[in-house]
Amino acid sequence: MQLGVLTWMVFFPVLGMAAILLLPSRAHGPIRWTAAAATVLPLALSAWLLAHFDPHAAGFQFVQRNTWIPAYRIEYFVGVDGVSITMVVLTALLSFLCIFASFGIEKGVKGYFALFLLLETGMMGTFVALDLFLFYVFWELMLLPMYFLIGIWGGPRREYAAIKFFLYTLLGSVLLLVALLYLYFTPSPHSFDMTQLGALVRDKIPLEVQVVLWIALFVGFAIKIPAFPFHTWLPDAHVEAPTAISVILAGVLLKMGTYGILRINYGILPTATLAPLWGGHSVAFWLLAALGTLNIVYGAVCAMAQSDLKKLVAYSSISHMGYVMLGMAAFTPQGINGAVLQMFNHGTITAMLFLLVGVVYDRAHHRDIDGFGGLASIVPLYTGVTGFAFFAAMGLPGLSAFISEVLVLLGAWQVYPALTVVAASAVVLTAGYMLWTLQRMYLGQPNPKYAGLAEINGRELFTLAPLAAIVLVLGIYPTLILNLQSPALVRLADQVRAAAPPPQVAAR
Amino acid sequence: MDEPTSAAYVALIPLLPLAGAALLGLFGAPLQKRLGKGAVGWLACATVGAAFLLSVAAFLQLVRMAPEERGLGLLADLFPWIHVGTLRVDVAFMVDPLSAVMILVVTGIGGLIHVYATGYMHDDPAFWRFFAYLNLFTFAMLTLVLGDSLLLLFVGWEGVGFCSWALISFWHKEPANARAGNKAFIVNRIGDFGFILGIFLLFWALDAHGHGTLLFRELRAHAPVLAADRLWGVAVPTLVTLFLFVGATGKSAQIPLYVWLPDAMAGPTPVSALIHAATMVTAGVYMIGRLGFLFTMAPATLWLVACIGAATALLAATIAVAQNDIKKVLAYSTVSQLGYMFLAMGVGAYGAGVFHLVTHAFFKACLFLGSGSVIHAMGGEQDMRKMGGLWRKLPATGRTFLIATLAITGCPFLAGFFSKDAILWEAYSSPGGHVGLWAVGTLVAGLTAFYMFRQVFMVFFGECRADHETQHHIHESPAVMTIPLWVLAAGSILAGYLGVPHSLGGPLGIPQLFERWLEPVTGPRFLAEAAGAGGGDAGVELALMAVSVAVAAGGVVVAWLLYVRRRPDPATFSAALGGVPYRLVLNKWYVDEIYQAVFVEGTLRLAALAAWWDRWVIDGLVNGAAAVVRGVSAAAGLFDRWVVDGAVNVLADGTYFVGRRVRRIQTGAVNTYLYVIVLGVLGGVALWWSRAGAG
Amino acid sequence: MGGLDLTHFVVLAAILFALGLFCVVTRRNALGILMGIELILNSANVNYVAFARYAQTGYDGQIFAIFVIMLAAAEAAIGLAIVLGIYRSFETIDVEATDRLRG
Amino acid sequence: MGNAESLAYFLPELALIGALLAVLVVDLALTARKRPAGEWPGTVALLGAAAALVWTIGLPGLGVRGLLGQAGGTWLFGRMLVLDGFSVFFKLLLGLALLAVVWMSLGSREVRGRPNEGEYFLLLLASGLAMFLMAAAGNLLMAYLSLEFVSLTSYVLTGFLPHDRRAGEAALKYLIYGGVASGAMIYGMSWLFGLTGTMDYVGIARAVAALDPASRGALFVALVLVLVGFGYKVAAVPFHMWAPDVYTGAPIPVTAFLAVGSKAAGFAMLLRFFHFGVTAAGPQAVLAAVPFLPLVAVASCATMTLGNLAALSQQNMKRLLAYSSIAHAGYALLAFAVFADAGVEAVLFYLAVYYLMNLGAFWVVMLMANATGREDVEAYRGLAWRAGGAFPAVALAVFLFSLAGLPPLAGFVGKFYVFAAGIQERLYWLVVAGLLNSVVALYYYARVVKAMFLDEPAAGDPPLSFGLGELSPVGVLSASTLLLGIRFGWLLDRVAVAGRLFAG
Amino acid sequence: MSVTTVAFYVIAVITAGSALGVALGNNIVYSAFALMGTLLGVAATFVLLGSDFLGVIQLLVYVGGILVLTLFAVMLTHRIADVHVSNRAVGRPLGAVLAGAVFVYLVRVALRAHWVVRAPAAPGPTIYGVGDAFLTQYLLPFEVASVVLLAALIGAVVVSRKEVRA
Repeated sequence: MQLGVLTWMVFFPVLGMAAILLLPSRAHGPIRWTAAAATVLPLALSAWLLAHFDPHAAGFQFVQRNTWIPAYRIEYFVGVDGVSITMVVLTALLSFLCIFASFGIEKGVKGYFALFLLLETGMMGTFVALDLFLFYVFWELMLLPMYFLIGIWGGPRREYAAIKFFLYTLLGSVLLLVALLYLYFTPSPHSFDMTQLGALVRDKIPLEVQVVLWIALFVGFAIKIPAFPFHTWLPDAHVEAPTAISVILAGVLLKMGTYGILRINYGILPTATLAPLWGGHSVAFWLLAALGTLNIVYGAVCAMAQSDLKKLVAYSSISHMGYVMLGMAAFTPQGINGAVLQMFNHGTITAMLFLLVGVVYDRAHHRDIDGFGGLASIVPLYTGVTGFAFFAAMGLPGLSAFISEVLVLLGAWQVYPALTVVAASAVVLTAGYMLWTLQRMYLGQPNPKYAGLAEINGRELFTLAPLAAIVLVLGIYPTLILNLQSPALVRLADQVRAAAPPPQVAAR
Repeated sequence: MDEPTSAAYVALIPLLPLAGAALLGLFGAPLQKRLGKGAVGWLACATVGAAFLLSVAAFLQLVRMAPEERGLGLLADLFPWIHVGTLRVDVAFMVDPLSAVMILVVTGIGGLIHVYATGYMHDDPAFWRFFAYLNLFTFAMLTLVLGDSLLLLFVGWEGVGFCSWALISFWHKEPANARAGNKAFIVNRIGDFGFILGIFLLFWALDAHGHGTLLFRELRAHAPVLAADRLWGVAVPTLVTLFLFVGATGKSAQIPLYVWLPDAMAGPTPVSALIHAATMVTAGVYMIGRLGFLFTMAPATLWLVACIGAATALLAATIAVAQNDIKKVLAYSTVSQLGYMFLAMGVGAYGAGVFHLVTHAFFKACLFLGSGSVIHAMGGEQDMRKMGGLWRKLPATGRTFLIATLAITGCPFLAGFFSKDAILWEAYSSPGGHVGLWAVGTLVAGLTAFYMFRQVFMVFFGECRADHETQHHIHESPAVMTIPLWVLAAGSILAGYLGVPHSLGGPLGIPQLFERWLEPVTGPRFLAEAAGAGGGDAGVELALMAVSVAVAAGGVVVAWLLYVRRRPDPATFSAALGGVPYRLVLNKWYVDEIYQAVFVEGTLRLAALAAWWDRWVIDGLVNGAAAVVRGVSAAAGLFDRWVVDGAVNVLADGTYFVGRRVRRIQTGAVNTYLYVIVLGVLGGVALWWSRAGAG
Repeated sequence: MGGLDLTHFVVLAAILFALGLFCVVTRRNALGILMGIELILNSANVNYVAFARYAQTGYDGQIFAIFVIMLAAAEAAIGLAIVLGIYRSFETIDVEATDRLRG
Repeated sequence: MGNAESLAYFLPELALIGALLAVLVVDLALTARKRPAGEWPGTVALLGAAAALVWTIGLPGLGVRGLLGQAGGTWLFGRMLVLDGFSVFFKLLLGLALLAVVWMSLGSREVRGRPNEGEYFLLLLASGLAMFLMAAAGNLLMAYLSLEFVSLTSYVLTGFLPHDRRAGEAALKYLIYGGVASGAMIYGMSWLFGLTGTMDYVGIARAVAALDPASRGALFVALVLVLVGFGYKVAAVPFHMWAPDVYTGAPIPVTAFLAVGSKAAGFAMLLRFFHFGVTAAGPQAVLAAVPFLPLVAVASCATMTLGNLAALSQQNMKRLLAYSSIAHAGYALLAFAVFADAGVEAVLFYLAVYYLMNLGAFWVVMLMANATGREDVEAYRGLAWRAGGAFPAVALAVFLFSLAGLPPLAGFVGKFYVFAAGIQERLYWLVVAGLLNSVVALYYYARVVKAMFLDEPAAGDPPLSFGLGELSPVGVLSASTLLLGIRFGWLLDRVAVAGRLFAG
Repeated sequence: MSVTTVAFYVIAVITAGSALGVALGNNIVYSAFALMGTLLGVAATFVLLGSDFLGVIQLLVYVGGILVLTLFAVMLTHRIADVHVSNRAVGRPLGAVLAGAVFVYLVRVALRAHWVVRAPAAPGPTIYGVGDAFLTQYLLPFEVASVVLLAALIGAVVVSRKEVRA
């Protein structure tokens, strides 16, 4: 069988994992560098992918398709399109950087990097899988390494956090599985083919059932996003997870929820997406737009009250993921492009934020916002980078999040103006908690307790600089990514809109 | 549609300061260490200076162009920025008459302030950082005025906000400075919130007609189609302009979002001069001028703009009367003057508003830099009650300060006189105007004269009230600081002659250059009307002018009586009516306190509540009916455990609990086991019966 | 068989079955329970033989019954051995006492 | 096929009988000389089990034909046993289980060195033989005989540890429970016989299809009582009560054998009785008349739920796994309740997967019991971080996560097909119940994993050391669990063949 | 009412009555003897049903073997001097209700059902037929039974043998 580029990207980390397992457990250096090497290839291939990706081609590219279980028509079917390409790149990038962010790990080094590489395979696989069964396998595959990575290498309450994460996400997957099976059995012959299933099941499932399936899938994905009210695992998981894992969790894992909705809910059940749900509004309105708006505002308000820096960032993630939900609910080119761009941007920015939290935590061993003060005078370079990341998270123009947030809000306005007004108010709230945090931690009189705090070091800068560069470049020249994703996304949005149930109830 | 003239060099105007900012931001520290502060200062000033020269070049190119071409302006289209769906925005800079004026002000006055700052900030170790920010600000401000689309304008709009934050909290060790910076940014964000909603609405309203765009030149062409549109029962142009105006109130410190500006004086004085007087705060005025065609379609908004402008002017002027901090007075004065500008915009006199913007930039920058010079001389003292008698000790500062004060007071034939009277006249005579607006404006002119001269008298005349040590050190600032003062003072005198009103200049053959220059942008409507009506009303105009000059003079006299002659004693006024009006004014009408209590505290309370809610209720609910299970467990005598553990883990524990109950079936006694068999069989039979209806 | 029809035997078997059941659920003595089991087995045997007799199916009913008896014997042997073992360690064969394994 | 010809297809069972006798002889010979039995009985038993397996699979290279290649199906011994893909599949599974358990016993501290060691292996082989018969029984008499045979040997094996009060108690409870359950079963069988006039499954099927509607009630009672017996064997709620106690009291290899072999044999019998027996001639008619499937569905739900809930707070690993195996019976019952080919295949697949992971888990538990003498979860604290403990910890984690049904482990695929079968036949509520159960189940599996990985070992824990012979089977099982989670097509193919029961 | 009918009722009363004794007896020894009555009754029923060989087996194996074994066990597990050898029972009302429900239901269903009934043949000796069946059709079970008995034998030995340290 011919191994495609995507297969290499997905499974090369596993090879690295195997190599690590063969190394003696005390050989920390070789283990770390092997892990780094194992993530380099996917990164390099993702660059190659970017260069060779044709945004205007309809359908999937770099497809590899082999039969796996012929009896059940299960296939090893992978490919990328405009929806997933950025996510693949993001995964490769963050995995690579996080390996370096993990060099400080001293406990169970071998296990840590082995699991980390397994996690990368799971993430990468989820984004490229085009067979529902394969998708589900990868989806669940991420769960175990994550559980251990949080549970073993996490903070004081790591067990609680790990188990909470585990159970929540597993609960989500359960619903996912039921819906997937239902979809699988509907057409004859049965099919797991994500690219065909939409057409195959469209006329075979009554609309009400489609809506139920849609909601089941949605709940499964919403837990991952995490959408209100399924979000409470996130702050705990983040607070306890080691830095690199927080980065992966927020940077990549959360995206899987929204990616799943785009790929599966929209792709396979477009009719249900705009079917009326309640009060004359559609499913997408209630579950994506309204809930997304709630996420934005609620996450921001909750963030404001946090005293733990990491928790604050975690809540800000909840808030920022709300933009994605709102944007993708609008089905305007701007909205859906903004949503997917926001996925990417949030991935980079939040990764920076968590890395920065990790930097200070490594030195001070706590993250209490009020326990610092005046860091700007002690560690100006670190403060500068933090300020950059904070303002990026605030959506300062010129930085990438601005583009995506504006696109989301602009896209949403046409369809849901009132919600957009509410959502846009978060620009104030976000500025509020971010600046307040900056003020309390970094500005003011330096806290003598931390007068000797070490400045950010080269390795840490190495993990941050590429992200900062991306944030800046995409703020100025977002076309780089918009061009890649836009045709596929617009097609998807049009497809959903075209499939909307014809009668009385419009999308609004 | 005709295309604007392509002129790539225009892009250098903002990009040069950006390059300076980038260089200084990334390499400023080593640069300063290796080559000294001089190199840093030179680099910073050079970029702005070069930008100024390019601005002049662009201006001259515009001058040479035919008026209709001029309206389209010069365009440097760099690269596509956001092209999604019908939204197509490029990174493109455009110079038209309005932005030409603005860039001249920004780079010209900004350049002078840069020069001044090399002296003012000379002892600061973070010298490089200051200039990096200053250059970045210049870039952002230039982007704001040069951007060819509303979205790019917004980039500059937020960008200047960021720089403002960075510069206000520049001396970040002082918590108050950091708080002031945050206040500025957050209050601005409230405005921005409205602003971007305005952008969205405008875009989609046009898109509905097939003209979705945010480019100014296309907006101008297509805006008329919106005339009949309505959203939420409001005419779309009105709603759009209202949203945009919210943004303007934030950026330009109008009611109700003016509160950040006085606090922003926490920044270094050049910053106050550049950002919080001459340039950034006028962005709102610029924006309204830029979108004048749209505001014209929304008379309701214009009326609101005028009223807010007048009210702000009055409110700020009353507060300024009682302030003792030298910069606070100027800050409130700025707010007040900005109110004037909005008053002008509100009555449709875009030209007059922008004209006042320009003249105000000169004299207010001069005043701020002068106050900086004073503070510099006094060793950082800002309280005017500890000054006095500095006229002789600081000759250059004193003289330039007086000139600028006269200009702002509206002393005839100085810059402020022309611009302020243009506004007052428009407020009175414009179709959108009202005699009430004029009256308020005139009253404010009097108040302005009073508090400005109060300041002059308190700072420069009378006995020096500083302690001996300070007095000993008082000295005039170096030339690098005084030269910009003199230049600005000259501007405060001369700038007015760009826009001599028809009633005065017409007979003398002096043309109203300014409004004619802006005509391609703001449209000829008011000029034509004013000119048409002006023929008969020239007398009225002159009469009104005389009234306002008289009122201003009255203000000066009162200030002289109170603060030089000291009879009557100002304290008698302070104590009047039980001191209530004085305390109200002194404490800025308690607006800050009210905002703090209502909005800031409210938000924080809400945040705490939400966090509590999230922790205990959502988590609890999601984890499964907290209360119910807690109740059950209480019955089981496990209350302590539940209370201690909280409801966090309720589902797990609840399941666990049920699990333990289930385990009890496994009694260990075999009879029970056998019972279960029998019950199981009977249960099965019963089930069958119930299903088969015993058949 | 005169007026004696199949149901007579079926009812007799049911009586034995019910009593056996009663015995096993109420007895606390392990031997008592084993006796109850014997009742149940016997009731089944009565059924087999009766059904086979009335249905004329040859010897299979009887053969089944023989196997039941055989297995009952084997079970009794093992069961009684276990009971004796329990008695040795617990000093009683009351099944309520043998409840170390529970929950 | 007559008695004589059938012998050629009875070689695996004959091998077991031969080995059983050989163990007896060897043991007697050794004990007669007052010498400890040593490895001999176990080795002979191992060889016997291997031989049975070989004769089931066949060794083409050596000219041993085996049963695998047999196409279609046929009756053996005058309609007593059925030879078809289904029975061969189960013989294979049971043979492997027997082999593994004998191997396991060879390394068990509880078994080795006991004075009755020889008898132990004999009984183990006898039990294996009985299970082989269960898998093939095609007649009520054979069904009862083999089931009771399994029970009798199991009682003794459970009570094998003398002077262990737990063992005696477990054996007594097992005996009483088994006696009542099988009594109820034969009572039900007698009615079935009375209603159909035959003991042959095929004859029963025909007669049932032509049943007088008035007799439906009686048929229902008969089926329910038969289900008591089968349910007892597979430990389905409400006939599961014996299982936790017996699993806890028995030596670990026996527990494993009961959990894996006995359960599989019970399912073999259950499936054959219902699919091939009662409903073979027109299932729809029977199901419409006698709706026992809802009962099975309810029992399945109850079995999963109760097993998982009760397992949540268990501290003893054996007991935890006992409840877990009850829950797993519930999943398999779910597939049975589907009552279609897909369901049968899912059951077979699930049992094969279950064999791997459950046996593996018990194996690790035994190794730990050998090494530490403890069976409680506390003993596993920080296992992964103790010297020599990493491998067993990882292997146990693999087994437990597979039991929990997480991909890419075999348990996931097993559950997947079970639930898929459920969805296909529109048993949505049951599938949802099953899925929710797997979440609950994860909690207690994760608890053990947590203890092994996330907790720190106690300070005084001595290092562990296991031999290669002990670890290699665990390694093989865990590797197979993982591999089967990724490449399971071949097993699906086999299951698809085996799932088509011989209908002669 | 024919002789067989009368005989049946007599036998049935003895059988059921003894069974009641087994179920209700307060002394385990009495229960054991009552069980003998039931077993004998069942043997008689077999004979009545024309299965004379089976009746003999019942007598030999059950009464002669199992019952004696049971009595031995009773004796071994209780001090013989005890007059009241306990056969405690609890939860009788519930047990009675359940058993009664089962009985009522069984009878109700059984009476409604159509059992397979063909014209009865004259009863005759069955030893030959049974033996023949064992060696032809039921050869396998017969042989398996021998293994079962072997295993049971050994099992019983294993369980009851006292621990002997080898």
